[in-house]
Amino acid sequence: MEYALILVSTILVNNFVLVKFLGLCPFMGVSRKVETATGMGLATTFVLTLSAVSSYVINEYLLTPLGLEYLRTIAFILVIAAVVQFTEMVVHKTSPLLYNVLGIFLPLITTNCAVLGVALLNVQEAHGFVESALYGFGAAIGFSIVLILFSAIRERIAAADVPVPFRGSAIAMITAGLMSLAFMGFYGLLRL
Amino acid sequence: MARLVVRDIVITTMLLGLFAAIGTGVVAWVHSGTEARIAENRLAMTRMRVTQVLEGLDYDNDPVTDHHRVGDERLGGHDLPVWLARHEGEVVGVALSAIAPDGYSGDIRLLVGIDATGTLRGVRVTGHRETPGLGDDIEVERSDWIHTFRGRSLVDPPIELWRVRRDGGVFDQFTGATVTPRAVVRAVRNALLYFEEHAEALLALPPPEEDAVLTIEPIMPEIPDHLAPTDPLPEAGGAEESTP
Amino acid sequence: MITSSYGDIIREGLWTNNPGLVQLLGLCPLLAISGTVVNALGLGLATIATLVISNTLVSLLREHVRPEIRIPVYVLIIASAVTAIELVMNAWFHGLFLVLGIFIPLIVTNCAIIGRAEAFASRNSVPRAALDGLAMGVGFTGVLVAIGALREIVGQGSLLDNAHLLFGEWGRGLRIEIFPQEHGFLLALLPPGAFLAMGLLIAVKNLIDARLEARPIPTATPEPKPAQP
Amino acid sequence: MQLHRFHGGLKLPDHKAESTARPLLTMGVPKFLYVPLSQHIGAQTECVVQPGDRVTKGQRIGQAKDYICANVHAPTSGWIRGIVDHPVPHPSCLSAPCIQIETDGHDQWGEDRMEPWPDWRERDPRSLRERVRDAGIVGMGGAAFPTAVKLNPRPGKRIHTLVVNGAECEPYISCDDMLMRTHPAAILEGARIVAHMVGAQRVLFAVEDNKPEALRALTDAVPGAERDFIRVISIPSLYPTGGERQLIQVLSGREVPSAGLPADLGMVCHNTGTVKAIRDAVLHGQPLISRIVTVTGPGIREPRNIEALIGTPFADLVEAAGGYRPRVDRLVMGGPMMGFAVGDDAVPVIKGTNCLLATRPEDTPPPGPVMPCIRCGECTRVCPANLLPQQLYWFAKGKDFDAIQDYGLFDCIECGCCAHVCPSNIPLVQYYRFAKQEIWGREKDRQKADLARERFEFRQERQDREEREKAERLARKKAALAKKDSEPTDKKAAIEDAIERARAKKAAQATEPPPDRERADN
Amino acid sequence: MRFRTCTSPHIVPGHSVGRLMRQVLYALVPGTLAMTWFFGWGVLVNVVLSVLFAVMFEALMVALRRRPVMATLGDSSAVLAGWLFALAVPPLTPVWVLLIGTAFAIVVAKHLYGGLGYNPFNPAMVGYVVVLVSFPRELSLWPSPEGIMEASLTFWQTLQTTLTGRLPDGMDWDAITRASPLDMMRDSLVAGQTVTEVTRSPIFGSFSQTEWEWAGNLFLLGGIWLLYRHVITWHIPVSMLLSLAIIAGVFWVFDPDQFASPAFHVFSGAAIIGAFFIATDPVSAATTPRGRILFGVGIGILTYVIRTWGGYPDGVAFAVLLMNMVAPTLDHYTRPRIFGHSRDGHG
Amino acid sequence: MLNAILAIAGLALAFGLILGYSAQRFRVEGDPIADQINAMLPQTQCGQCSYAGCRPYAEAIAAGEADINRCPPGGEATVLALADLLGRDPKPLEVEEKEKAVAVIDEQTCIGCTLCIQACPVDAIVGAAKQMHTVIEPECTGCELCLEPCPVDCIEMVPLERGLQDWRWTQPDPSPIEQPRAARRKAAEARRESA
Ligand SMILES: Cc1cc2nc3c(=O)[nH]c(=O)nc-3n(C[C@H](O)[C@H](O)[C@H](O)COP(=O)(O)O)c2cc1C
Ligand SMILES: Cc1cc2nc3c(=O)[nH]c(=O)nc-3n(C[C@H](O)[C@H](O)[C@H](O)COP(=O)(O)O)c2cc1C
Ligand SMILES: Cc1cc2nc3c(=O)[nH]c(=O)nc-3n(C[C@H](O)[C@H](O)[C@H](O)COP(=O)(O)O)c2cc1C
Ligand SMILES: Cc1cc2nc3c(=O)[nH]c(=O)nc-3n(C[C@H](O)[C@H](O)[C@H](O)CO)c2cc1C
Ligand code: SF4
Ligand code: SF4
Ligand code: SF4
Ligand code: SF4
Ligand code: FES
Repeated sequence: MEYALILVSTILVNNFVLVKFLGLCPFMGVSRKVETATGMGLATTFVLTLSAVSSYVINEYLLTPLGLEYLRTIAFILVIAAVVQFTEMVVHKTSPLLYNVLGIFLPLITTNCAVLGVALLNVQEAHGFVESALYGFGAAIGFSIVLILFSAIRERIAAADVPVPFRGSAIAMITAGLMSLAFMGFYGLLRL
Repeated sequence: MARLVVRDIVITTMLLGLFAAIGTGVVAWVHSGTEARIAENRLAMTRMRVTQVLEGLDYDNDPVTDHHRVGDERLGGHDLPVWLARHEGEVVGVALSAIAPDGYSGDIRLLVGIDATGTLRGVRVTGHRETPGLGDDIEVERSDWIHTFRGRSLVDPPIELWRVRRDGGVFDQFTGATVTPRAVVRAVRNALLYFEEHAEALLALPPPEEDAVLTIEPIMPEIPDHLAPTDPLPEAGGAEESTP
Repeated sequence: MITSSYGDIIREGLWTNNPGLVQLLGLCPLLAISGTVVNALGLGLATIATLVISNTLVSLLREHVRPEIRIPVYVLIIASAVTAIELVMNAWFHGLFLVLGIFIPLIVTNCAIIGRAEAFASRNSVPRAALDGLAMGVGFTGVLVAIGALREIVGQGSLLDNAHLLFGEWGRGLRIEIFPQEHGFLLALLPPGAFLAMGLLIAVKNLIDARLEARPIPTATPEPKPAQP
Repeated sequence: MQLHRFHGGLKLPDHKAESTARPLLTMGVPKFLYVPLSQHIGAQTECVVQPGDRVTKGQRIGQAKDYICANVHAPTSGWIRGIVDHPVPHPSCLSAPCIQIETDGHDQWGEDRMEPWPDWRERDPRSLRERVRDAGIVGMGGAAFPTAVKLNPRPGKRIHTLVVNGAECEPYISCDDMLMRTHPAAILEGARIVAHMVGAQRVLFAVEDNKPEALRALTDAVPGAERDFIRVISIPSLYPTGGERQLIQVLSGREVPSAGLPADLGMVCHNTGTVKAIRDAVLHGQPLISRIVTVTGPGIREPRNIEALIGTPFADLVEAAGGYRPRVDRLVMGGPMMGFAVGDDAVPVIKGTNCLLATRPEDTPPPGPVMPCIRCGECTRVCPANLLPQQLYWFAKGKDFDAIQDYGLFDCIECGCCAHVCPSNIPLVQYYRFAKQEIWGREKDRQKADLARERFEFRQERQDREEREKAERLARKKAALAKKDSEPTDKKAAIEDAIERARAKKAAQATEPPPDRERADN
Repeated sequence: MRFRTCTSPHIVPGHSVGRLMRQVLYALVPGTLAMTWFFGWGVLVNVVLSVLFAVMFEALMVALRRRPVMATLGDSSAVLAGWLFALAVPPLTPVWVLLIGTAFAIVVAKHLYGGLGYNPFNPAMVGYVVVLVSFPRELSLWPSPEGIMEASLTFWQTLQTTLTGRLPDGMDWDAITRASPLDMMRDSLVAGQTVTEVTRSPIFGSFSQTEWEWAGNLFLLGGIWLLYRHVITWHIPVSMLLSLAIIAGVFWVFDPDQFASPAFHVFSGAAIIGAFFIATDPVSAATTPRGRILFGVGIGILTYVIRTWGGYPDGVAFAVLLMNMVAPTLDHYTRPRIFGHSRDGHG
Repeated sequence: MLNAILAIAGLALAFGLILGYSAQRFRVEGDPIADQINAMLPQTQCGQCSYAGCRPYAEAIAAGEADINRCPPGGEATVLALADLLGRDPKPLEVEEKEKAVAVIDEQTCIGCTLCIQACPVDAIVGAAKQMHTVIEPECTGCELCLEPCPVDCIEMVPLERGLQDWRWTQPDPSPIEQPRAARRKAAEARRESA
């Protein structure tokens, strides 16, 4: 039950993108096409879960025992960068098909705040191993869902008669704002 | 498969290691220079809050280092921190953490300052999820409502008037929002009742051992929790302690 | 890459290729920390410092980094700088540190920073890189503060609220009240308000650009960069 | 027989009584005929007569030079006056090459008239198909697709059912109705011939239930012994039930695969007019030189059906139908749903002309202003192809041609149902036509670009090679002619190089000094 | 003789967007009158002012974009958006709240996207949600139905209240307002009461007996008329109400003390008007038949979830916006099987 | 402090090892993006994009140095396709789209200098020195590169003829309420003229 709550909370109530403001750059940048958005979502889900778990391990078995909490940021980002780069190289070599689908997004993920954010929030909320993994996974699913929905809306807006100054990123921002407004409906859900 | 050039691998590895060592070195050096101040800052924030709810009380200890954990139905939770203010070793006031479970959208966390006579010295909301713009008038930053508790006790007003006006009590509700104030009033009343019941035990709590330093990891506000949270006070259970 | 003049670098950072409005990078802090001017300014300053430091260092080291560890090294440099800044803020601007919260460590992943390291600093000389960092940082902070001001005024009717967090006790006097807080338009402070304010700002920039372009004097506009590094 | 239904469709007021009230009229021979060389889907025919030639009725004047193409014959006897650019019935209002025939009024057949084959049952399908091809028969149901092609067996596909399409679902049109009422036996004979040709064991003759006379005439004409072989079926009137794919679904409940043909289901579908034309060609050796045209609409004084020669100007037909009413401003070839407005009534009747519809402004008031699509979904409800017309429109407007194909643009049969129900009055079908042609055009451009790239790369390679060769040659030359000191200028060198290359290619050319610049400057 | 050329089809069916919208307006009349009857003049004042503002903003935006103003206003969609917005907010809402709400509805949600037909979100609901989250105090003051109200306002008093945001002297908000049934249900359940206890309150009645339910019934009537006139299709209203009833039924059977009955959910708050008038907004809803069913089901479920566990008493507006967000994706994945294509979508 | 340095440096060493190894183990060559872009360009090889042909322009786009809206022969369609491929915002073309045309050599004037042959990037001109030249129409891409070198200006660009077979439906006008007033007036005038 508690695990289910973590998922519901990260996907809907505290959606990373629309409520917590994490991972916005890829959210705006890779949402012009549903297909690309789906690829980005998949890639992020993979990396996010993996890095949530690895940073948990690093934190629990390296930093905390040594009393080096203040080095968390450095250690985590190092983990993330390495995971991302490694994944990219492996995918690139082993499956050109998968690389075509996911590969081009991988470098963007290092700089996705959500990834580091999840690692840091896991520590802050004192999540255990499973919780950390679920938190990362839920965050990534929440990210992917809104990314895909957003890209479908943007595809539609692309043919709309938007006033000139608002064409492009401005109307995309407004749309994200209205999506975030809709997500206000989940405010107060799960009285945690 | 490409032929592996071991030299390249070693160089890569060493380079990365070198950068890491230098970077960490610099950070560690900065850390050593700021460590003490940061620790002090943490205490100061907590101290400020406790001081606020014990306003006007004359004490000579540092309540931040003088804390215990208590739990009770009436306080709405277990393992809640309580800070003690002492004058010449005698407890003259306590800052109790309390939780109102029946807010409009979940728990409302309070810090209730009560002096030894059972009179309220101050109340602050330290965490809630009430509707912005409606229920959040209980925050001291948004309205003065919370100050109406100052100086009150279980006899002022009498216990049956410890309700909001709509329910026949003396405390104001907000137009359009009764639930939130109702919950807060009830929680404060319960905290007073708890204090009355446990006054002896609370007032007799021993001072901390010499080296018991309280280091509370400040909770990093996750995000501007809709309205940027300005309250750094640790939530019950969320605090980390190194006290034995 | 063609080396651009110092003037160009400044113009790019502040306007034509502004990280916030044009490149759409660093959006998370831009939207999360723009509830008030003071928060915005605080984070902006930290970001400027990080950008200048990281750009300078990356430019210094650009010859010695191999491609396979390029990103980890940049990230390390940035992370070290950010952690140092974080510690300093924690020590001397504790109140602000608490308000900015997780977004200080998250400067590390501010796409604008690594983006500049990749796109500019790793290909340019140290003074250029440093200037670029400064210009980008100031451009970023400008947008941050603009959104902050907009949201603060509309949302709570004040400007420079909580200035003491940044400027010390004397800062309390800086607060300007435009109308009482309870008349504020709450939406501006809520997450949707951040997005809407940003959208509005981009539209205003587009409008200004269109006006500038419509003017008869033809100004050579530099090549816009792709939105993602 | 169990009937099925297709998705969507529209119930439209049929307006057929106006034109069926008067009997069929056979028009006389007009003074001039304009026979377009391209009356069908596919390549243009090649003109095989010269201006001044005399032609006899049924003489081949246009020769098919491609597989998907149809011969053109002289509708009557007379003289060729020219191969002229004349307005043709086409939505573009453009002119196209037409054979202008001045008729002599004798309507005289020539010796080359095809031999009648009353014994068609003895002939093999192959020669019958040849006959259909020679006769220049194209589909008369609207698409004007060369019928011989459709009759060709496809490897691995056995035809078991011939569907004769007498639905005539569009409002106003009644030429098939008239044909069925007046020539039921001929049509049935045609159906037998076609069934023989394709080897079908069954003929389904589908007629909409709003044509009771035609139904009765046909039913009566089917001999009792043949009732199992030829079945006349009354189908509910619902536009566009006459569409080939829709009709097959109504009759069999099966859908013709998107990229496939009815033959994939063992069926073939022909229009009543086509079937009759085949019969005329086989039994009488008469090529397709005339057809029945419905001249109707609120803008016509005496709406009726007229049998007219191919090439007769529309104006003459209207004349024969009592002329225009005042204020007529729109003349449509085809029905109101799928037809197109022509710009001029000088255009001639072609093989695919089934109807002329004239309207006045008050009959077709300009629709309200075009509004943006409000996604009401009405179009989806009526689309017989089960498409999402609003999405197609959206993509056509945004020129997202990948998406529009993904959403099935090429399954659209351009029936116009969607545009008819659209509350926003969007000319939806026009968007689809535009998108289809744009996609074809782009495909063409892309092929051209690929060709250009090949040629460009080839040329670069060649230049590199020549560069190398030249360098070598130059080195050799220099060594040999070291004494020569005058350095040629760049330009001269370039020209010399060119010449050199030209020489390399055509060894026969002699070395010449560069062309005289002076003369060029004048 | 020469002729005008134009494209097929060549018969004119005689319908228009304006007519469509006006039919929806007619269908709203009975329900609106009923609400006026039960809740006082405030309802009518709201409608008139909001429509006025909405039309004004529409004209302003169109003029700013140098487009034909009259032709655009002729489609009546701004009137409809204003009207629906007015029905969503409580009577006696101050005029500036109406102004801000309609501004967001028309300017931000509609015209920044290009006006009629392009908005991905339901304008009226965007306007309502904006004012709901920004001015929760004003938006939670529902006057008690006339029957149990302690004092009632005349037309002029109503107008004055709306324009100034203050009640006439001697009146008190606490006296004339009262939580709506949904509010009441929510508050009381939070306070630990059971459903049966709550429903004993005077504003609760059994099926079709209270004022709230009467208003709902008349909107239902209008909705059925729209169905009959083919202005809307059955997919969205039916699937929304059915899914709301089913999910409510499941929880209700599970624990009737903690969860209100399906009838309560269907007939209170904005469920009926939402199902027939708001969720059916063609522009922002899904457009494929299957997509529409899923769209309705989504709204039904989300409405229940937000009502039961969320921070706002009525979830319809949020549910509609949330599903608006999903609609393009739904459309993408629920394309009907094209004629002649096999099941997996390709021929 | 030593702890800190050792811990992080150790981490970094580990990752460095992994990355250094995998960089070699998993090396891939080639830049498929440039190829994809090149496939979308019209291959007119006209250089109007300011690059020396389509391929260099494709490479410049792939490297992020050039914008996607600089190929006039490709027109709007190419810009849209590129925007799609690269996930960028489509932009209006820098120069106006030209009508498709082919070069025609005035055979009377031609002096047979062969200069145009050398200029033609796709070998669409045939002829020999001192003889008149002709353009192979289906192969001409309309790049206009042959115009300039001709010493007697005998080459002319002739718009491609549009017969019945090439006739295409145009995109319908947008709704009048979607057009600014000025555009509406212009459209109305055009209609009046054509009537
Ligand atoms: C959107 C919305 C949010 C609300 N938030 C709160 C809240 O946070 N606290 C509260 O006490 N009442 C809140 N209410 C009001 C309650 O639903 C309820 O109506 C009110 O508390 C009853 O008080 P009253 O009797 O003074 O009207 C809210 C109402 C709405 C419509
Ligand atoms: C481009 C094209 C190619 C066709 N090829 C064939 C074919 O190879 N064999 C065949 O039997 N019919 C072929 N047809 C004919 C169609 O099956 C169909 O009978 C004809 O298009 C008329 O159908 P309609 O009036 O319903 O549109 C072709 C039609 C078109 C337009
Ligand atoms: C929308 C639509 C409606 C049609 N209606 C008829 C019709 O009523 N009668 C008819 O014979 N053909 C109709 N056709 C043409 C048929 O699809 C098909 O092409 C024809 O029956 C094939 O016979 P043909 O090749 O002999 O013309 C229609 C086509 C379409 C696309
Ligand atoms: C059946 C129907 C329902 C509608 N519902 C709404 C609605 O809920 N909100 C709204 O703003 N407009 C509504 N409209 C009007 C119109 O579609 C709306 O203003 C567009 O969203 C504006 O582009 C409705 C129209 C129809 C035909
Ligand atoms: S009928 Fe017209 S307005 Fe309705 S969805 Fe189809 S195209 Fe759009
Ligand atoms: S014209 Fe095409 S899209 Fe429209 S209803 Fe007919 S088949 Fe469907
Ligand atoms: S402008 Fe276009 S066609 Fe011409 S060379 Fe450049 S890419 Fe090729
Ligand atoms: S003939 Fe001229 S215009 Fe045509 S491709 Fe060759 S050089 Fe270009
Ligand atoms: S700042 Fe770019 S993803 Fe957060």
